[in-house]
Amino acid sequence: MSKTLFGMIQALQETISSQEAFLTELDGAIGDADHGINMNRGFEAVITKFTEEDTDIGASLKKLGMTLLSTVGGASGPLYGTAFMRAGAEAQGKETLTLEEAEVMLAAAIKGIQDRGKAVKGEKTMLDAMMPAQDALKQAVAEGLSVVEGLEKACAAANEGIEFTKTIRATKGRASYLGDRSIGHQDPGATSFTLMLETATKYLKA
Amino acid sequence: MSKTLFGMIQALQETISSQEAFLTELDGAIGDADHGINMNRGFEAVITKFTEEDTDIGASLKKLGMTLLSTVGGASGPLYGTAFMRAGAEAQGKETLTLEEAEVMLAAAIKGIQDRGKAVKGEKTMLDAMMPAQDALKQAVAEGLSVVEGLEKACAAANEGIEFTKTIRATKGRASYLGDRSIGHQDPGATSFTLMLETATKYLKA
Amino acid sequence: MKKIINDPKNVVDEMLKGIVAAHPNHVKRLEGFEVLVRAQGPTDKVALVSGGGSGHEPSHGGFVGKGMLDGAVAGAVFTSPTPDQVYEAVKAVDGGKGVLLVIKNYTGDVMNFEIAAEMAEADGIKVEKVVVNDDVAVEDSTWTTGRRGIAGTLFVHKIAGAKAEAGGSLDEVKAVAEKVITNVRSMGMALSPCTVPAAGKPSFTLAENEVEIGMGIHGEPGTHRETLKTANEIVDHLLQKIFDDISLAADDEVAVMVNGLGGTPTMELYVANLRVSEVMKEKGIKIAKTYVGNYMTSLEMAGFSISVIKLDAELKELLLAEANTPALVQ
Amino acid sequence: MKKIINDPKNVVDEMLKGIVAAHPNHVKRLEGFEVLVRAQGPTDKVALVSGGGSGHEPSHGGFVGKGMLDGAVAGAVFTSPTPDQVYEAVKAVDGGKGVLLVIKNYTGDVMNFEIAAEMAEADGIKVEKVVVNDDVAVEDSTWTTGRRGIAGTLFVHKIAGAKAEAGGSLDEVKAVAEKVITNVRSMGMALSPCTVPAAGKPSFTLAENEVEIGMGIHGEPGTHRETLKTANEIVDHLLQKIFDDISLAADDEVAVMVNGLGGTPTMELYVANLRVSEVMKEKGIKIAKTYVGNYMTSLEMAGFSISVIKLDAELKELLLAEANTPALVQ
Ligand SMILES: Nc1ncnc2c1ncn2[C@@H]1O[C@H](COP(=O)(O)OP(=O)(O)O)[C@@H](O)[C@H]1O
Ligand SMILES: Nc1ncnc2c1ncn2[C@@H]1O[C@H](COP(=O)(O)OP(=O)(O)O)[C@@H](O)[C@H]1O
Ligand SMILES: [Mg+2]
Ligand SMILES: [Mg+2]
Ligand SMILES: [Mg+2]
Ligand SMILES: [Mg+2]
Repeated sequence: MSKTLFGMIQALQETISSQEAFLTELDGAIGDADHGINMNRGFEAVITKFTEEDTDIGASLKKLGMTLLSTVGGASGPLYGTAFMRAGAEAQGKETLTLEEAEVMLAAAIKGIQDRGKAVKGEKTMLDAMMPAQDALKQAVAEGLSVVEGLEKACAAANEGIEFTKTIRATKGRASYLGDRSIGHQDPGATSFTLMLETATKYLKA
Repeated sequence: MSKTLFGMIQALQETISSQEAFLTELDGAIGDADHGINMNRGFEAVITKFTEEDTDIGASLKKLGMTLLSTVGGASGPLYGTAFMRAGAEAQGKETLTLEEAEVMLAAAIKGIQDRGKAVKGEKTMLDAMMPAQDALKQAVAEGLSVVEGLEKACAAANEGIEFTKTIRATKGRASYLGDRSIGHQDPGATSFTLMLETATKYLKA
Repeated sequence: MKKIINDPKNVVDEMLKGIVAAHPNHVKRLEGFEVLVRAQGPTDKVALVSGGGSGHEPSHGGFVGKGMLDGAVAGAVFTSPTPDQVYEAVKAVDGGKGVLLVIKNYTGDVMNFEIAAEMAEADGIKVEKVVVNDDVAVEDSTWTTGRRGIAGTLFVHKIAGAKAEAGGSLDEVKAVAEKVITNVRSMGMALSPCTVPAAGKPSFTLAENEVEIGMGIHGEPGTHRETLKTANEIVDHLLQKIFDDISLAADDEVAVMVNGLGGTPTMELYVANLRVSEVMKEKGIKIAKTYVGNYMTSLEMAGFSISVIKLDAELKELLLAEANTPALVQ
Repeated sequence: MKKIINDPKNVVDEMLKGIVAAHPNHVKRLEGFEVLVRAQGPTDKVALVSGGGSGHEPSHGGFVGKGMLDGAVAGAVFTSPTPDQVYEAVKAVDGGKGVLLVIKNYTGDVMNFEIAAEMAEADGIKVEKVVVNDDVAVEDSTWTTGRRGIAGTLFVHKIAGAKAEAGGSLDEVKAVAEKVITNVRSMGMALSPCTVPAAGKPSFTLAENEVEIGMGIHGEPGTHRETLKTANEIVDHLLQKIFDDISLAADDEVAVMVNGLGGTPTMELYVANLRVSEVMKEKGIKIAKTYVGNYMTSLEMAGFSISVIKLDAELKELLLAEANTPALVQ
């Protein structure tokens, strides 16, 4: 099987679709029970906009981000939308990526999410998976690991990030209204990010 | 224990109170689940209006009927209200009753209910217990039975009337809207009448 | 039973006080009675009195005010009020031109209101009655009590109320009320039962996915149960029963009420209303006015009813006339 | 899940069509968008746009019309609308005097509306925003997202809408909206959860006799659970939290909203309102206006919220001004 950007986007869509109920359930515990529904609505729209012709990573991620922005809604729509658009801006014209480039893109995505959502690490949001993942990528680059090796480290870090979100109180997003009652539950956004990262990694590795 | 009209009214009130839930449940199956509540509200008001001084059966039953009329509401309020008032009219100034007089009173009560509610026998209403009871009283009078013996026959007939109501379709009252679905359920009004008749009989017998 | 109440015994009294507290410009309590009348006292027009068991709020107290009712009598929950209460309402609102009683067709309501009418007539008050029987769920037969009165009653309040406001005589107001009754049909369905506060438990139970078709507004069972269908299928069924009963042809004009039973989200009522409007359009029937909301409820029951009234010029004008009550301003 | 719907995917679209079908004189659909605007097109006054996730009906589409909103944007159920939808609404209603966005304080709503504002400003449209945060259930802290916006938002629509109708400039309309936000507080409680159609099951569960205090309007859990108390105890608790947060003294004047969450019988809302009025009376606080009903719902959730707004002469006059919308006529 030859790996393509379209193939990866299909894989992402399949993951979101198969995890829709799970993500929604997580959001039900500390939010409004729609995160999976939101993300799935977004990726159902995304998949209709891509074909094998889409090979420019930069242009494609921008299109993906714009589509999420105009179909997801809620908090995750503008956040993931901005994240993909910012990441895309770092990959204009590219058809393949080095691990270093991937790290720069994730950093840009995180910056975009912080510009919009004003959250920092430790507020029980998607950032708590994304930032550790970015740190892991940075270290992997320094250690000279391969793309897949580096992404696997990032996945591990993101999963630790999910575990970390269980131990803290939400102070941003809808879950923040729960106060201490949010403790013990993992963050839906951190989970959807990690699922996407794992899907991308598995797709590249297969 | 000396038997008094007040004692009998107390006994009736206790029966209605203890059977409130049962009568309401019967009404829930084919009506609007309030017959017990209605009757209990009525007898709670009745009991506050009587003392041992009330010995005139005619005047007392009129007062009882008026009280039911102004506190019960629904279908049973005007029907039982009219029934007790008409029965009272047949017992003006009396402090004791013969079986024959009791039969005349029940006949008057039935007439009152038919004047108001326009029902006949076999429409699955209180009349289906009252009319057989009256027939039994009439026969008991003819046979020269005692008051208690006669009332016991009437109770048996009323109970058969209840059984009969299970076999028929309601064509009057709220249960008539159910059509065939009312078959199999006993009529709440026939049941409350029979409970009152049994209470009166037991009170006199004790 | 989960309810925002204090004591089931006080629920009607407290509810009436709560209505007066919210709408002191519209209504006041008839001291000592379960009766709401217009805040400014009796008018010099024909007066309208309606009522019935409680639990149907905003019916009937919510429709006391300019262009609709003059008095509303509240019985215990789902239990028609007693004659003395109705009698007091009639006495309080009569301004000399007589009083029309708007009664929903239930044995209890009819009997209690009739006794009240007899009492008021004995006092020399002119009283007329109309009995609303809009529910097509149950077969009409001279051998039975006839049909129930449900949400279509609102059209009687609105149209006869406007006629009275316009100076109609008691006979004229009664005649237009009868015309409404001849031309209005309703039918409902429930997704869930309701619980009478004093009873403490639901008056029937439905399985997950089961619905009750053609039930009344007092928690009584309906004509049958079935599996939950789509909104469009449900609306089509209810409308078909209505069309089977009243002839409506292209270019006829109607008004529609999509009435929530108390526990139905407004969202669902509007989804249902879309289908009603589509069906009317297909048939070429014009809709002059649509009401969507909780008008004649059954406590917290989930479900809805559809009412359709066939309009002529007179009915339409009176329907569109001004109303200023707690629950309907137009 | 028992709902009167066709397909969860179409519920918002069908609901919007159902609103337009019911109220064609008030509202029309912005073709191709989940947006309702006034039927007669843009006005030459400052325009107001609000919106949010669906499931809060009659909010927000039900409040489009004279004296309130000019446009309402409907997101998916409980999900704030996307920026492009809000942007289209802004463009459609702007009559040259600018547009005020009334946003409820949720991360998603704020971000999506902000992006839309940026897009509209790039087109040269004057846009201002206010963020409503009336829910006192949750502590306000600069470290968090701050408080939620709930039913008190209606007072912003009503009062800022009246100011715009009276010819106020964008700055003036924004200023009075801010004044409302400074002076309005709300808090709610739920007896039962609700079910997002696409999710198919309730977003939380409560034991028989257990209630959720201080929950939001999207099926989110609240501050805590407790055993169901009496209506008076519940009202006292909610009001106390409000009084703890906004100073109200004897002779102050307020308006009150007792808002049903969708599944609450009107009867219970009025029982609750009685207690609200009693507590206000005890404190010598005057109630200028009371709203009781379903204004900002959470699908079929049972429960209610209380909103209190402290009035000055300006707020009172604007609150009592005319409104003519599908869900509020006064
Ligand atoms: N300010 C923020 N910064 C970063 N992520 C956030 C922020 N607010 C919310 N999130 C993320 O969004 C997720 C919720 O998304 P979603 O449920 O789709 O939107 P909503 O909360 O509007 O219903 C949370 O789990 C969290 O990860
Ligand atoms: N027309 C009638 N004639 C005689 N009895 C009737 C008639 N209609 C109803 N009933 C009796 O009234 C009973 C119901 O009373 P109740 O539940 O208190 O009133 P409602 O039906 O108004 O709720 C029925 O069980 C039946 O026995
Ligand atoms: Mg969410
Ligand atoms: Mg009954
Ligand atoms: Mg009853
Ligand atoms: Mg959401």
